Amino acid sequence: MPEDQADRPELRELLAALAGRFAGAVLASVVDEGELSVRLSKDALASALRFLKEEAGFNALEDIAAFDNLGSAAEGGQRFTVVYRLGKFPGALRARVAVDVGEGESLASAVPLYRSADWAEREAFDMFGVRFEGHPDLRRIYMPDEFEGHPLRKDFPLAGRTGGA
Amino acid sequence: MELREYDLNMGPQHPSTHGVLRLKLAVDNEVVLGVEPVLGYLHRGMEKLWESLTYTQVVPLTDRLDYIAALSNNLGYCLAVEKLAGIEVPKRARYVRVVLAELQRLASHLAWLGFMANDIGAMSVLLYAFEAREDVLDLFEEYCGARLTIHGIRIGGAVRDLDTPLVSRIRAVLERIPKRLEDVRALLDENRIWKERTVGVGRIAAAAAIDYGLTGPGLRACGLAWDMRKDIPYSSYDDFAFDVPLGTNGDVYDRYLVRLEEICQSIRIVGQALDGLPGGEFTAKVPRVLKIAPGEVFHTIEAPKGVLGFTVRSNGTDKPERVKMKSPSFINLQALDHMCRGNLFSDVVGILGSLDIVLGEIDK
Amino acid sequence: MSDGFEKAPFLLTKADLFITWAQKNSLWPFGSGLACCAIEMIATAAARYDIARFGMELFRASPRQADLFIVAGTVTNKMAPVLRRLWDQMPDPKWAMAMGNCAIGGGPFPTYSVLQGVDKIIPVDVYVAGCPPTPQGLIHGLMTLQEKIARSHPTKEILAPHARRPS
Amino acid sequence: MTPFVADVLIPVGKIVAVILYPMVMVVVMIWLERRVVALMQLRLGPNRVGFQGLAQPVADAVKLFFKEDIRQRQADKLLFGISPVLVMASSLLAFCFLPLGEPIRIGTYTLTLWIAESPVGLLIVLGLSSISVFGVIFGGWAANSKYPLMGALRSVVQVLSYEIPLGLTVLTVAFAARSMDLVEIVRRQEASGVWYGFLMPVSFVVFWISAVAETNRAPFDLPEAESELVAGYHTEYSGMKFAYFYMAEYAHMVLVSSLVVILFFGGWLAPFPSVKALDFLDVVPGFVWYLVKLMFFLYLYVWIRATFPRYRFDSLIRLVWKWLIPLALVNLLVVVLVRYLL
Repeated sequence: MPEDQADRPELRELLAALAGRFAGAVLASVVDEGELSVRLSKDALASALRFLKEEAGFNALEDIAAFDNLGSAAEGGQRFTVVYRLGKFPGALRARVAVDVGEGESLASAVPLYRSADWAEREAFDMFGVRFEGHPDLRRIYMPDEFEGHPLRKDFPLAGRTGGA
Repeated sequence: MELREYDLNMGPQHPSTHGVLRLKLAVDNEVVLGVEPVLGYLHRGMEKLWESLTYTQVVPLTDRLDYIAALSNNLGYCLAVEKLAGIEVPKRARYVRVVLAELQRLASHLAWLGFMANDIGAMSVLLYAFEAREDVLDLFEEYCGARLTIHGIRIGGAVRDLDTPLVSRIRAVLERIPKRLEDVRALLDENRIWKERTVGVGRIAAAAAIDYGLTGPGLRACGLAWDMRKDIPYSSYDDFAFDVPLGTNGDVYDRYLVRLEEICQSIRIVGQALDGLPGGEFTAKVPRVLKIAPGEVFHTIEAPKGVLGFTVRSNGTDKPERVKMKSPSFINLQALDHMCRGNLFSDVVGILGSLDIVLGEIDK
Repeated sequence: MSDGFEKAPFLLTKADLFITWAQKNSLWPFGSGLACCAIEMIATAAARYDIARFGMELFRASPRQADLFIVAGTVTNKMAPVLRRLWDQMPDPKWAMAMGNCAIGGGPFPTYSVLQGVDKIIPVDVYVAGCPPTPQGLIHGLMTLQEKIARSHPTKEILAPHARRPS
Repeated sequence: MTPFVADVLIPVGKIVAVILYPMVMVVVMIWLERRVVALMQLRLGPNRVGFQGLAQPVADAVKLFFKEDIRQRQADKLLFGISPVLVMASSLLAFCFLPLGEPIRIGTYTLTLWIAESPVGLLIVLGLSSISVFGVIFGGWAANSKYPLMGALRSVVQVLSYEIPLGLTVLTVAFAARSMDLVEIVRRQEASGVWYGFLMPVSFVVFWISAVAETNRAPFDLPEAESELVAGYHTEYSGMKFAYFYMAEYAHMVLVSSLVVILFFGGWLAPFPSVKALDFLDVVPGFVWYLVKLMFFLYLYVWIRATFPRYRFDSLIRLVWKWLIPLALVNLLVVVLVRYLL
């Protein structure tokens, strides 16, 4: 893994611009190993994503990974962390946007910005119960519709509540 | 009596949905108005299972994700864990991994060729492609005893060294495959019926492809040269000279040509890797019980289906706290609805074949 | 099973032999694969291992025309009712084969969404172990199924349909 | 030759022969297709059952005979039952009009190698072969589920639109031979010394393409495209009803191939009738030549199936309306002009 991404300075001033624009919302940000990683508060998510897409040129949303912080050292004290992995093509730059969200709260959906967020958000909802406002069709994607509970939460038993029939 | 469209169900059991995918089609007299894939019929709860296994126990399960390209999943996961744990993989191990990964791409593209041709009606091509693929599977069987769920790449390196008889047999197979490919290309490339079924069908523009998150041959068929092996090289891919085949208008025919060209490039890479095989260890020393300090990593590789990414978060114990897989087929399948609109019902089969999806990877 | 021959009248045993010979040699598998084992099933039907020699290469896409249901892959809870419906749509006499550890007993997936063994929903005749079983293993399973069919007594079922196997 | 033998035994014998002949041809055709397609695809094909797999079709038929015959509740009982019979009967009936060889003279009685010889034999055979379309429509409709219905609709449009070029090309042969009687056509080819296939190659090619499409085979097998419509119009059929559809398809293939042989390649004539030096070929009975040519065309069917991908529905229809029908019309015009100007 080549460590010295030549474009690090570009990420640095991008970071400065981001910190400037969303002063209050950026909780922590660092550039390491050629990846800009930012931790945002919940309500700044939509505008930050719009900024990253339109101005910073991150035109591809590669992945949305949700984490359940139950039991582990919850950084923001919230139950879930949702991480957006953005990619820039051409130039192959990477950005990681992490957002903490509580049990019942919901996030702004990224579908108006990136079409590829559609199913990723449905999967996060199905597996963790994180709701996304503005999602065109937020339903379960893997489990049958009448399934109750969210499997990937830490408190959900591996073999399932009905004993994995 | 007013004409109304009716919805057709290409159910979880259908000869050409490549496994248990269900497509809800809104069809108006064979013209497709909309496609809504229904997933979950092969959801085995992989990510939940991974949280209760140690890092090394997870590797054989990654074989069962994209079961047509098992070695690529192993490579993706092992690279992510090695980056997280800071394990340095020796140069020979990286070369052995490149040889295995590119042979796996060969086998995966040949399986795709067989399935897609069979869906569009040319059933003999399925047999020719599978016969060529059997040669590659024999290599894997000789390498580590398994044909499909190979589990040949482990954390730190590979399971066995490439000894000279195996290397000579690999070279022999690499000579035979282009000849078989000639038969298939002679049968299909300029075939009027084949071109009628594929040219201009399932077209997607470059900008829409990026917006849908399309990766792999599907994206390269639109003319965008995004290949992880070139853009963010891993496992010493930058030591090898190969070019990235590109299409022009992103339809089924271009995806077909791009993948066939990728087969030739993979053969080139394996040849170069075997020529430059350095000496030294084929695997790094990895402690039996691997404990990794808390941290998180996201690492992507160029799997045959597209960009395969693994997010691994560790919590200091020997079990990962969370392993999230970014599956290329899962993202590529979202573009199916966009590609199928306006085409005929029998094109849905061809477009689905050209997307080269595997249900194990979609449903996890 | 051989005791059945003494009691059955001579004509029926000869009819049995002929009918089972026909059923044994023209087993049309049902073309539905679930997961990794399906790829090995197709490889078995492909050129090198070629079950066409036994007359089994006609993978019927519709359950109505299939005799043998090879459950090749992991049966999830969401897929189980569909599988059961496909099994019911198949005309008698029909046989089922659990191919691979997932179909036999859940395989490496003791999770919330996997049915731990397909014999919980359909009666299985032959279990083929392996993950996935090699084509040679599958052909061995098919041959054992052929022997099982050769020993069965279809005339008894035709003459006394109420004595049907509990499906 | 007592009248009893002449009036009873021989006709009964001929009727049994005409029923057995297509059945044997179907069995041979099933075996031939599975073996030849397999050998073209680097595999062996059935060779375990009986000698080199010859008993394979018998095993299939017996197994299908003992299968349970499922008829769903929502199916239309009458049509569901009738359609396989319609498809099968129309094919078998047409075999009565096909002349298989030169009439054999036994003492005073001449044994004609066909059941019926009628001045409009050609018309009857074409009419019968299009009756099987009804079977397909009723079958697809009666099953009352989406895929068979789509298969049936596709089959209707395909068969009807391919009947037009078929009819036109058959007209050219009728003009050339000045009669619709199949026996007369063969005799006329023998008299003129050249087979119509070489005299009018265009009409042979158009006839052959529409014949392949008529029997829903090879690149035109859309109505039963496994990869799209599960199993096309006979998705809901099982057991013996499905066996009827399965055998009727082959019987229809044999029927249409024998039509090609009779109309364009001189039925039971030895090859090169006009070349005097090859007269020694006549020692071989006509029936054998007829079978050899028939086998060639059946082999061609299988060959096409193994190589070509499947047409899409609209390109299939465009092919017939934009290419085959105009070509057939022009060809008919040319033949008529040549016929009457010479």
